[in-house]
Amino acid sequence: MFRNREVIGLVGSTPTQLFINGLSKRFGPIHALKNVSIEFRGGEIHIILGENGAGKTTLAKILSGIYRLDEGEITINGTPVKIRNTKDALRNGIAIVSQYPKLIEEMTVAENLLIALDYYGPLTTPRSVIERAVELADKYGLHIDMDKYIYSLSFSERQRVEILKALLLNPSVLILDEPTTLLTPNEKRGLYRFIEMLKQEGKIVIVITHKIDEALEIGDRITILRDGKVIVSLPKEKLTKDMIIKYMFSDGAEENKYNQIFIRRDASNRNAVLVVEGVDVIDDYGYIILKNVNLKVFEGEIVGVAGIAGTGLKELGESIYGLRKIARGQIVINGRSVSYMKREEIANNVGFIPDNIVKTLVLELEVEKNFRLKKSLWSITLDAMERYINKFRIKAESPNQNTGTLSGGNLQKLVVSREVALKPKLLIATNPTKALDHISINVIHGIFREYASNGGAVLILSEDIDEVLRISDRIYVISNNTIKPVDSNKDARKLMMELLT
Amino acid sequence: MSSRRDFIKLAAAGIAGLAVGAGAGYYSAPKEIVQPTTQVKETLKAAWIYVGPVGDYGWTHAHDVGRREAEAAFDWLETDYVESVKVGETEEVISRYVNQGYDVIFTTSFDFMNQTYNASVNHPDTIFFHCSGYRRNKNMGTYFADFYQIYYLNGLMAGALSKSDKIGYVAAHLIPEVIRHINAFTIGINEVNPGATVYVIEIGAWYAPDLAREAAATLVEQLGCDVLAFTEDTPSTIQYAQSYFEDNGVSIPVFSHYSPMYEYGRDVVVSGQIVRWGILYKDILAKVYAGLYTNKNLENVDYWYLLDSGAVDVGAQSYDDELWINPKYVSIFNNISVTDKLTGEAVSLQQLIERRYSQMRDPNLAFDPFTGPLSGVMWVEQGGEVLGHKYNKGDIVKVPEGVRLGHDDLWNMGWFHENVVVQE
Amino acid sequence: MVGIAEEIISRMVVASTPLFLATLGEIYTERSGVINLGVEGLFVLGASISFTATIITGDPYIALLATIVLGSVIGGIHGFVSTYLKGREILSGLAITLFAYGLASILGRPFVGLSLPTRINLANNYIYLLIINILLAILSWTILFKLKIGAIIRACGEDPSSAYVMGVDVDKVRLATTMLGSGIASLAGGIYTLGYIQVWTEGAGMGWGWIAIANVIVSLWNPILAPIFSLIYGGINSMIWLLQLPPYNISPYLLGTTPYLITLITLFIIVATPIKKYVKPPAALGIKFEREERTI
Amino acid sequence: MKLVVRRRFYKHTYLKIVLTVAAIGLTLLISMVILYLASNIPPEDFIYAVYMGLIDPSTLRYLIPLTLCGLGLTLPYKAGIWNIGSEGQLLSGAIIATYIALYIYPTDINPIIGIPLLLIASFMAGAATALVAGFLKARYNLNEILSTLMLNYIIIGLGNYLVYGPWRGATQYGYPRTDIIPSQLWITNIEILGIRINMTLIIIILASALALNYIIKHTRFGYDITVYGLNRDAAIYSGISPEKVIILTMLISGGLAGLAGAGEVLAIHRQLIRVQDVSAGYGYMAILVAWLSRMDPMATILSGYLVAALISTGYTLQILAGLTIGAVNLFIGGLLVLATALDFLLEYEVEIRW
Repeated sequence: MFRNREVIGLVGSTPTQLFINGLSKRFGPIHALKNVSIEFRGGEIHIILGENGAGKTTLAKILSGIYRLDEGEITINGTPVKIRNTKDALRNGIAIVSQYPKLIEEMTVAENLLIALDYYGPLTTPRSVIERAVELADKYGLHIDMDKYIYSLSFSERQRVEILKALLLNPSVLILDEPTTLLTPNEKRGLYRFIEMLKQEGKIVIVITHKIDEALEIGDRITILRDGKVIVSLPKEKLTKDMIIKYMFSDGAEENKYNQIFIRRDASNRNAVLVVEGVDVIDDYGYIILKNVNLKVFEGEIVGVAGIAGTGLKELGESIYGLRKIARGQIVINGRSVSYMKREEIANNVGFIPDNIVKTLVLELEVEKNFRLKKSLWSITLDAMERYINKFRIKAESPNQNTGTLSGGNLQKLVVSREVALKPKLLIATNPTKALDHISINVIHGIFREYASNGGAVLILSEDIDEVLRISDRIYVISNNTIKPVDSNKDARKLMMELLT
Repeated sequence: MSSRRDFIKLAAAGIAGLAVGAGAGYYSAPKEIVQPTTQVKETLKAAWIYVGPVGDYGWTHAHDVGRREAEAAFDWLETDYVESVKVGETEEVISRYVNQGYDVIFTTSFDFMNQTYNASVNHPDTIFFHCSGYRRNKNMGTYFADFYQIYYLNGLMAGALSKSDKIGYVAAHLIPEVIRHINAFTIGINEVNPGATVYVIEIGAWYAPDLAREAAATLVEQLGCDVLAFTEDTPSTIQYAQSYFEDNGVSIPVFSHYSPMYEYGRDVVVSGQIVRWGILYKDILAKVYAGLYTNKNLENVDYWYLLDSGAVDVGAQSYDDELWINPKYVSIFNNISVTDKLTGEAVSLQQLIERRYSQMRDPNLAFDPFTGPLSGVMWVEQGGEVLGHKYNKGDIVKVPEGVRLGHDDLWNMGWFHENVVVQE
Repeated sequence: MVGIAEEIISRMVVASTPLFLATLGEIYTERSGVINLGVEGLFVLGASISFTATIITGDPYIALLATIVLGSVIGGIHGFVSTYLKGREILSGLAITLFAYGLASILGRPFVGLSLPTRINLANNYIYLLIINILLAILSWTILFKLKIGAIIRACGEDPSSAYVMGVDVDKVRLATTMLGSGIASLAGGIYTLGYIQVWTEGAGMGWGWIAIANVIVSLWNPILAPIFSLIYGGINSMIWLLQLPPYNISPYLLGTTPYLITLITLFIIVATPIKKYVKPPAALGIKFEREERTI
Repeated sequence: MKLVVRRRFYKHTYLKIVLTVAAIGLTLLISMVILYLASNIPPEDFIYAVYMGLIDPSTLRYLIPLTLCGLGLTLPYKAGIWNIGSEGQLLSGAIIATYIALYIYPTDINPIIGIPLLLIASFMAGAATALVAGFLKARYNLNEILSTLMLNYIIIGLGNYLVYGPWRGATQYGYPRTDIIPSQLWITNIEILGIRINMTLIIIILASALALNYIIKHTRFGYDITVYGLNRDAAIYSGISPEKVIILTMLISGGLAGLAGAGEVLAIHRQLIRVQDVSAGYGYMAILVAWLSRMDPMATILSGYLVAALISTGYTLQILAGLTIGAVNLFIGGLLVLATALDFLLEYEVEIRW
């Protein structure tokens, strides 16, 4: 893989320099970035490290022109540049590989590449891009069929397309947003090698991650963000893991995030609340994404299903909740087949936290109105509602507050609290703690446990292996287009990593 | 409404003092403009309520030409108009004008009849004139300028020009006025070409240039008609014939309607019908100004202007046409020999047309197309009546030899001549 | 008989051309994710401008050019409101239709009663017209599905936020296709006046735009299919008038509803039968592109 | 100078009012300037025409059908369902009211029962027409904009077939209009300032506005509609039935339009005439009414009044200033574009930095 390095060589005699100075960004009431200043140098892998919600992705999106900056200045090689949109960013040599590939599903790989490449005129055909793309793909080991439609690609293939796209742009600054979240260990190693190659070419490589080990493994310089502020920006050599943890999490509570002891229960002698038998799950395009899914959730237990985004996790949850037709098999909740239940009946008997909670909130309405979304909560008293709000530590001034003014984490907690308030027999939670701080995670996990010990059945569908490991009584892993049970012993993590290929 | 016949009788009896000429049993108001003798008011304000846009180049456009003519003629006259007035909003618009101090209000659509009547009751001091209706009040008269005689003359020309003996007619709606036109046209055609039939296509709209064009094309291309006439508010039929001529070299003679449309088809327009609402408006307004028409004496004032009034004429080139026929066709008509059925003598078609024209311009109406023997089929579902006899739909209607149809028979004509091919 | 068949085909082709063009324009617009109900008004406006401009300039082709320009400017208002200003495009489209009706009337009024000094002869050249229409359809298909420019347009209609990340200025593309679509719709109105009915009176062309919008769905947003329904529609519009005469005797008022009935029934067939599998509207059709969309 | 545009994550109610008033004001201002420059109409004449429109009693007459249709549209529009078939729904109400009054109804029955029965029948007729589109939308997801539009034309065709054909009145001298409805079934108008006002429908308007206001603000169904309109995913997720929302909102809006149709026939025309002439396009104008009120039933009465005044002003401008009908359309279209465009300020805050 390294043998072609000399062909590309170093770009320019002096490495590129990128300064950002006093960057601020506000979303409504939320201050995502506060006066952020960082210096990036060519030939260096610069890690932006921080917890979820620290402002990393916002920073990446501003640099790549997706978001507008409110205040601040960006300088490339000493010249101030204006990045008003993505085109400006690309013109200034800044390319981004998004966390979730931003590709047009209904188009082929070649068409997607073509759109992104400024130097092809409007009348070129996808053919013209292929030769060049294939050449580059060979060079970096990013093999992909150029005529395939994006929707038919697996996640890692899509990421390959994203990277290939970025490479074809020949950027001087490449931003990778959480590039390894969804990769297998093998794919991850390939990616690291590739990043190293870019560095050798003198490019600025900015990697955004929340994984400390990863930062220490590949980074040359690490900037730590917390609450939208730069805490520290130092060469890797000057930082230790302990220091990083201290900088990332102000109160050091991170350690006990994964240290809580949890006794796994055996609930198989109790009633099965959810029975999934031989189900084929279909995706948005009518293709079978999960085959022959068999799954049971008993009263009083928490079942976790771990999987990579795009492999059917979200679809499985939606199928059980009756939002999605299934191709084969049957789903039974409390002895009733979902396909014969009315939507209203499912909604009021099953708690459901989807992947994108904004889909279950009406931001234009008050918190109170959002709490009453499901019919069986329509006449809940304000007192009861406030009890839930307090229990979940939702920062809302009053139930009459406009929902749109809440922060992301509070919205997530609002949805979870609502679904718990429903007191359903079955609670399905997809990535329930995404974008939450560790205190909130602990609160929510605690509530799930309390809920299960009171006889409720909980199904957690999560892209976060650690979350699944930590909270589940029993574990399944999505692997090879189906789900497989994993023994919940201490080797579960390793086993899961292997299965997640 | 049974009193409607009485209206006519009263009209015939009561207006003698006003009428200069009365023809053939129905009343026509005088066509000479009465010069005012006594001045009642310094100025007279008259308003027109139009059903369509002035730009329709049909009905409303023609009325507006008349309005402008009247305004130009009298320096004591002030006029105004509102176009595209919705039927249900007519009364409110009329009220506006009444409140503005307008003296005379013309409503120029049959659809406005009831609204105008109501307004005449609510505003007894204002004078109303309604076009094409039959309800009157002491301050509301009615007026109309009818084309049936012109259509008859056009029919004479069409019958002679048709080789296929099929003549096409594009109709907006099959209402009595249009039925009258079609029948008169057919009578004219059959006078010179007894076997010829008229195919009628109803397009269901007054303004629909595309539908009119397609109907004309259907008549020519699918039904084999080789002469066209129409009653609808666009020049589409003429334009179709002209482009057909330019494209295929085949001339489809066509007759213009309402406005002068010769420009749209210089090669194919034979003649047509011209209206001069101005004559009517000037007459009415002059009489109002002179104090002859007041808000007390209009109950029996019903203008039904025919060829003898000068309000309608044969022509297609300008509003000043008098028996205007495209010169290209005059030479053809001069070479066609026909028999005058009244006298039995052989004359050229051109002579016959001129003869009939002058006969109908004669105030005593020496000739009228709707004179028996005529036979046809009752077409309307309900209320069909001819010469006092009631008919059901599909019944054969016979008009005995020598009998002339009266005002009412013409007014609510609901039967088609036997040589008309029309939807049943 | 050959003559009659030829005449009928010629009428079908001529009558279908304005509809086809308006549909084609709207396909471009909707492929980029914008619904433009202003097409109805722009068609009527085009009918009026082409008429007045032909009389003023004496040259129908200059007139058509003016028609396209003015049409895209007026349509651009809708484009701007529904892209940059994120307005409700249904309302702004209806508003543009009303506005264009008014403008058509004002512009055409002074010229009423005049006849066109020259016209575009389509009926005699219907073979070429048909070929041009088919070539246009193929060309548009090529542009939309085979070239980069089309990929950009479709990207805005399928997934604007991804397109934006790829450096596509989504609002600009959408505005451009709306203007293009409006210009073509206006041109369609111009062809309607100059090539089809060849006269103009107030109200000429009303109703055609609605059919064009329906035709976009019937054509499954694919330019290749656009001429088919247009031809059927043109054929129906030309042929039905015979049916009111004996022996059929169908009321013309009922016949007058056939274009709308046919459209409704065709739409129904498309959504209620297995055909619906092929109905893939642009995924982001009618959905505003928000740069800073809130996901969490 | 620099414009900073930011999305609003919450909206103030007062902004809606301010922006609606601004849209109207701006349209009038622009119109005034254009008219002065293009047609040399003095601004004071224009202002007078607008003032006349606002105070002319005829405004009340247009208000009735406009507000009734507009009220109906508040529900589907709130749910994001674009019913633009009020015109056709109004006409079917008119057709059925005429049919029953002329052909079914025994003439000797008391109007106190008769008129309500006619109103109920026309409500049902309008509702049934809307339901066709509603059903196609709910069951097959057929675009309601197109289906309601097509239905408008189809209803006009059917109605005209009847009026020109089988229903052409025996006493109408062959003219295409039905016979006059028996006078005991007329809705008598009360005369106010020389304009006849249909009190029956005014009362129905007030009652429906109150009822709709209650439904939207205080019932679960109203909440369902709101949620469905704001976030369809949330509605489906929470078990709100889209079918129910579509069908019921369409039904109510069609029904109210049908009532307006009965009003036009029983109080104004008293017979069925050429069908497209029964309504003066009130069904289309009602789209503007519903939208200007921001789908608030109580505000609909006000916006209905404003649009009625606009029609009135249109006539005044024609009468006083010699404006053409085209210019009137231009204003109304312009108002709607501006109102839509100004919504931008509702969704975004714009900060000007110097």
